Amino acid sequence: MTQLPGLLDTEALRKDFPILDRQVHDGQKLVYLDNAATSQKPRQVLDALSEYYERYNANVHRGVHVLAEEATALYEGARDKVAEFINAPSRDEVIFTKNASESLNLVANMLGWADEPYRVDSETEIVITEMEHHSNIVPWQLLAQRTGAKLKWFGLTDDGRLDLSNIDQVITEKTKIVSFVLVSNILGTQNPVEAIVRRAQEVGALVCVDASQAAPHMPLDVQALQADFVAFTGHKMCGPTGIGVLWGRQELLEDLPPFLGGGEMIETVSMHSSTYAPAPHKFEAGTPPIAQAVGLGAAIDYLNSIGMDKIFAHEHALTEYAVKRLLEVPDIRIIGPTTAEERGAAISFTLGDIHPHDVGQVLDEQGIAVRVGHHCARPVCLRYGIPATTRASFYLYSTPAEIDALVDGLEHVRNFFG
Amino acid sequence: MTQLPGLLDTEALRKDFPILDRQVHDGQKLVYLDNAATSQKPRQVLDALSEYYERYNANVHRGVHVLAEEATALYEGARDKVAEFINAPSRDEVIFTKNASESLNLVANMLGWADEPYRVDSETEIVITEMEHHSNIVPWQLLAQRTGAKLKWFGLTDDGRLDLSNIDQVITEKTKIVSFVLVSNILGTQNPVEAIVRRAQEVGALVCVDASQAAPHMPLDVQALQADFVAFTGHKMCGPTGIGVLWGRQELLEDLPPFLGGGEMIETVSMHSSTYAPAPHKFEAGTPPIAQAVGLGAAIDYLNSIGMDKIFAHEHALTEYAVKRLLEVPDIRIIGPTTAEERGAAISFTLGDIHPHDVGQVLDEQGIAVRVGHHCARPVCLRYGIPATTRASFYLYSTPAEIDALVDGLEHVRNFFG
Amino acid sequence: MYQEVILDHYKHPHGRGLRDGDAEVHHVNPTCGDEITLRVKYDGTTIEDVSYEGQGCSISQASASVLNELLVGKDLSDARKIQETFLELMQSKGKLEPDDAMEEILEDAVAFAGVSKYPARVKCALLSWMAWKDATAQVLGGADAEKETTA
Amino acid sequence: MYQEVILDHYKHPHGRGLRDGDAEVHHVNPTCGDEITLRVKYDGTTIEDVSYEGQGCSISQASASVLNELLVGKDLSDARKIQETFLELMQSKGKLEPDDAMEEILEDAVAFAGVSKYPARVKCALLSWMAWKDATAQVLGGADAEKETTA
Ligand SMILES: Cc1ncc(COP(=O)(O)O)c(C=O)c1O
Ligand SMILES: Cc1ncc(COP(=O)(O)O)c(C=O)c1O
Repeated sequence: MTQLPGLLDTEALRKDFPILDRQVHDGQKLVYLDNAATSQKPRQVLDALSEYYERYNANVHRGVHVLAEEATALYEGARDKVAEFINAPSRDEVIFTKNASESLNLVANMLGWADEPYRVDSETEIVITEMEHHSNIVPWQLLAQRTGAKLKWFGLTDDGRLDLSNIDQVITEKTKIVSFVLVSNILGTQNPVEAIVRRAQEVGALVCVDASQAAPHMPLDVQALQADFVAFTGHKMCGPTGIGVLWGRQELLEDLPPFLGGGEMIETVSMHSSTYAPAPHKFEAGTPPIAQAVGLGAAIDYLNSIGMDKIFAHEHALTEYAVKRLLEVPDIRIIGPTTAEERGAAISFTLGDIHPHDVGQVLDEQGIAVRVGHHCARPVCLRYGIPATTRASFYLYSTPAEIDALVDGLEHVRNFFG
Repeated sequence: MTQLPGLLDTEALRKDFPILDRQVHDGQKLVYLDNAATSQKPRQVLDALSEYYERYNANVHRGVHVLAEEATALYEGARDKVAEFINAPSRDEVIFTKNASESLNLVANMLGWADEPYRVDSETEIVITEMEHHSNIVPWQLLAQRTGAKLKWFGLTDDGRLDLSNIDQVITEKTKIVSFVLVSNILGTQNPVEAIVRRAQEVGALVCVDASQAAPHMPLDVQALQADFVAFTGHKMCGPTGIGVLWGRQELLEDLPPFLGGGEMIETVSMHSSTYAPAPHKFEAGTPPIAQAVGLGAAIDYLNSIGMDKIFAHEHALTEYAVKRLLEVPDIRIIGPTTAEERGAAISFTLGDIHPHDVGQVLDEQGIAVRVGHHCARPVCLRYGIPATTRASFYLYSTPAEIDALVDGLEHVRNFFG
Repeated sequence: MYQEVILDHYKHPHGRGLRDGDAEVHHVNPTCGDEITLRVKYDGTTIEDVSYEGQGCSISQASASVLNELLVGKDLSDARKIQETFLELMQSKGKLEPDDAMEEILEDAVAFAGVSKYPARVKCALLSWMAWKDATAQVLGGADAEKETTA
Repeated sequence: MYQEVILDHYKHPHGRGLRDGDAEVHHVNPTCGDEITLRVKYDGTTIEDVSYEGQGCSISQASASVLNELLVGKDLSDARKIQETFLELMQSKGKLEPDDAMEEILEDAVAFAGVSKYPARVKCALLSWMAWKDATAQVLGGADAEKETTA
């Protein structure tokens, strides 16, 4: 078996993930390399979910009975865990949403309805990049359409990095918000936050970071990032589906208007007018994803018990190995950085002129789960003149043996269609 | 033991709900009468959740690997179950949201951004009622503020019913949307849909029904309702937290603009513009609450296995018994209808001048979980000149013995503060 | 949580009713609707009277009664000390076992220790104290002048 | 799902390339980016040629090749029958076992039966057929005139 420095003890870890034992297609061992789409969940998270429903389930806040108090303590306890995980200055800066997409839409909508100095309107500009996930493109397109603001973006270099050469023309005095991805889900690229934040601060623009592919894989420190908003999603970091996070700076959350209206987010309601609770509740309308927050808290405990720096080192070693092995496959073209530096553990590629659908399907027949398509980042495919890619992506339980299986699988694909 | 006609076999049913065996405060048996806030979950639902995560978990749509296809089939299968449960003409009319509040905000936002003839603007009027949950008030207040539309509402009669005497003045040619609750979560009142729909249709207004307190408790037929939108929430009907439903008529969903933008809801994206997928996907941005939809599907299977008409009969019998028994308690005042006719199984009351917080707390010490406060319907408290109420609410596993325990508990409260 | 002392104050409140004062405030606990109108009257830095009227649960009513009993006649600096100690106790989430020193400062108010275990009720217990702090700031200004909210 | 027949058509496509035609359509499968440009040429109601060019997976490519092989030279009514039968097969979710009658109609196209089990791939297999139907409607109008979408 391949030994790489910095790997986790995956043999032990994999026992925590029941699904990894699954066999598919009559006896093929599952090789799950679709972690950028969603991660698998450890027993510890599933147990936390079951325990919540079997012992504590109640609606949160304002209840005076035991279950309501326990459920509230668990839900708010999950908020504490998230705050600590991202080094938030205050727990009140952590807003629970349903997924990263809602988090990003929340930012866009707050700015659309905000008063000055935050208000996005026809005199102002919004900046994104060409490597964004659709969830960080469409909300801004909608905002631009609805307010008349101008949408601008950074292009990409041939080797899959942001082209910041024209940063002073892209981010200008008119820019109100710069929203970009920390680690790309299609290219794997890790972006240089500092340069962008510095320029944004120069012109007084807010910065929103889409950390959906970062939070699961590396230490995340919102204070070090110096961003104003950071969004991520629970299901990619060992947590349940149905839960996302938006972190925002307290002053902003105080100043900005609410988005969804309803129970929980109010201070006092009359038929004529309402006032709103302080953040984070102001942005959490209706019964929140209680069990899912508890599950995310358990996921964070799990990740912490391993250590985010160790997880990062593990994936970095795997990525280095994977890039090397993949480049041995004839006709392969990696879309994105071809080294493991400043990149995450999602690797997209094309294989000659074999269509990614066919690559994915034949890999699947061997039990290897990868994702094929435009990965909700179609502008990247357009940029590189390809219809789609095949993407393999790793997580803390991934192994060099699975990368070997992928490479063997690709050989089989080539022979099959050769 | 009290025997009432029409009761379910709760002894058998309660075995499905692990939490109902819980003891609180050192040995008090839990008497859970807070079902209008959230319901408990049967084993069958928890098993479906675990099974999903342990065997099928993957991101849905567009995957060509086994897990992705199975997860997609399960998620879309849940949509089929919901469609059948509410007798929707088409499965494509069922949108998954995170809760009823999001569903209602979705309707309000669609209409705010819509083209004619749906557009809500400063020339138009929105109609709600004084008994709405905050989640069906605040979204409309926000819409009215942001568009300049006028918000109007139906008042309440002294016995807790809608006052429709001025219906022709409230709903006028200017009305674009009438949104109201089918069964009130605070008063218990079941509202006369037909009269309102008839008038709305006369003036060409759309109708949105908040069925959050109806879907869990009685057969729901969106075609019979003749509404245009129907919203409800999973956690009140034996399903998980983190999932809600919006049903909408197909032509409307085709014509109306999207709300949240992101992955899943698009057809094709370029940096310059995007087109949207057909409904329901157009309204489901980002990774949906996959496991929660599967859980809601299991909840629906569970409810169907009992029968919604039987559940309704059970709760009706309990409500009749509860109203009778509660009215025996000195100084009690039921806020809402004092008979079981045209009402659901949530009963609000005040007890002399003992504050509901104290009522709830002393009941809790006896293991009896009720909700106290304004129940996210503060205008109702204002209307009846009370600061808050105590609310007991029943579900399919509630028993006459639990109602007896409540009545005994209230006696104890009276003595305690007497 | 319902200590005898609390029930006593609830059933037989001290100094209830609105009397003459130097400042009046109205505080509301929006989550449960508890309300209090409170007036303070100072003679220099001596608290001459704290009068109040309101509606709410036994905890918020009893707490206002205890406040009246403890603070009237005290000098502001002593009163502040009591208020801060009470705040500390209420925010202790049931983890603070009042010692003799604390009992000496808080007198009847130590009976609220049990309430601190119930997050939903802590605000009820603090309502009148926050109102007093606010009203005092209006009369005497100073470090207390920042607006306090009980929300 | 990758039957020999399918791979054969993929590697050695029939009638690929764009030739003269009476109408041209361009269809895209937005979920995977498969594209086809297709032209039809009619002699009365006889299909004289179906020419095409596109990019996509083996399934969509092979399906276009099979379409060309099956439809060229046929009368429109026969072609419609084939198209409808193919559609039925593809929408069967793997539950339809092609019988002799179906095999006679579909010839090589029965090889796609296995594809119908894979919802993500059904649209690939139908892409060229929907394009053909659309192009035919443009030339001949009639019942096919409603715009078909392959989305
Ligand atoms: C009548 C009514 N409408 C709407 C809601 C909101 O549901 P949710 O909190 O799940 O969004 C509730 C429940 O709290 C309700 O009772
Ligand atoms: C970079 C990035 N941003 C945003 C998202 C959206 O996350 P979600 O689908 O959970 O809303 C994803 C995942 O799909 C992603 O990879």
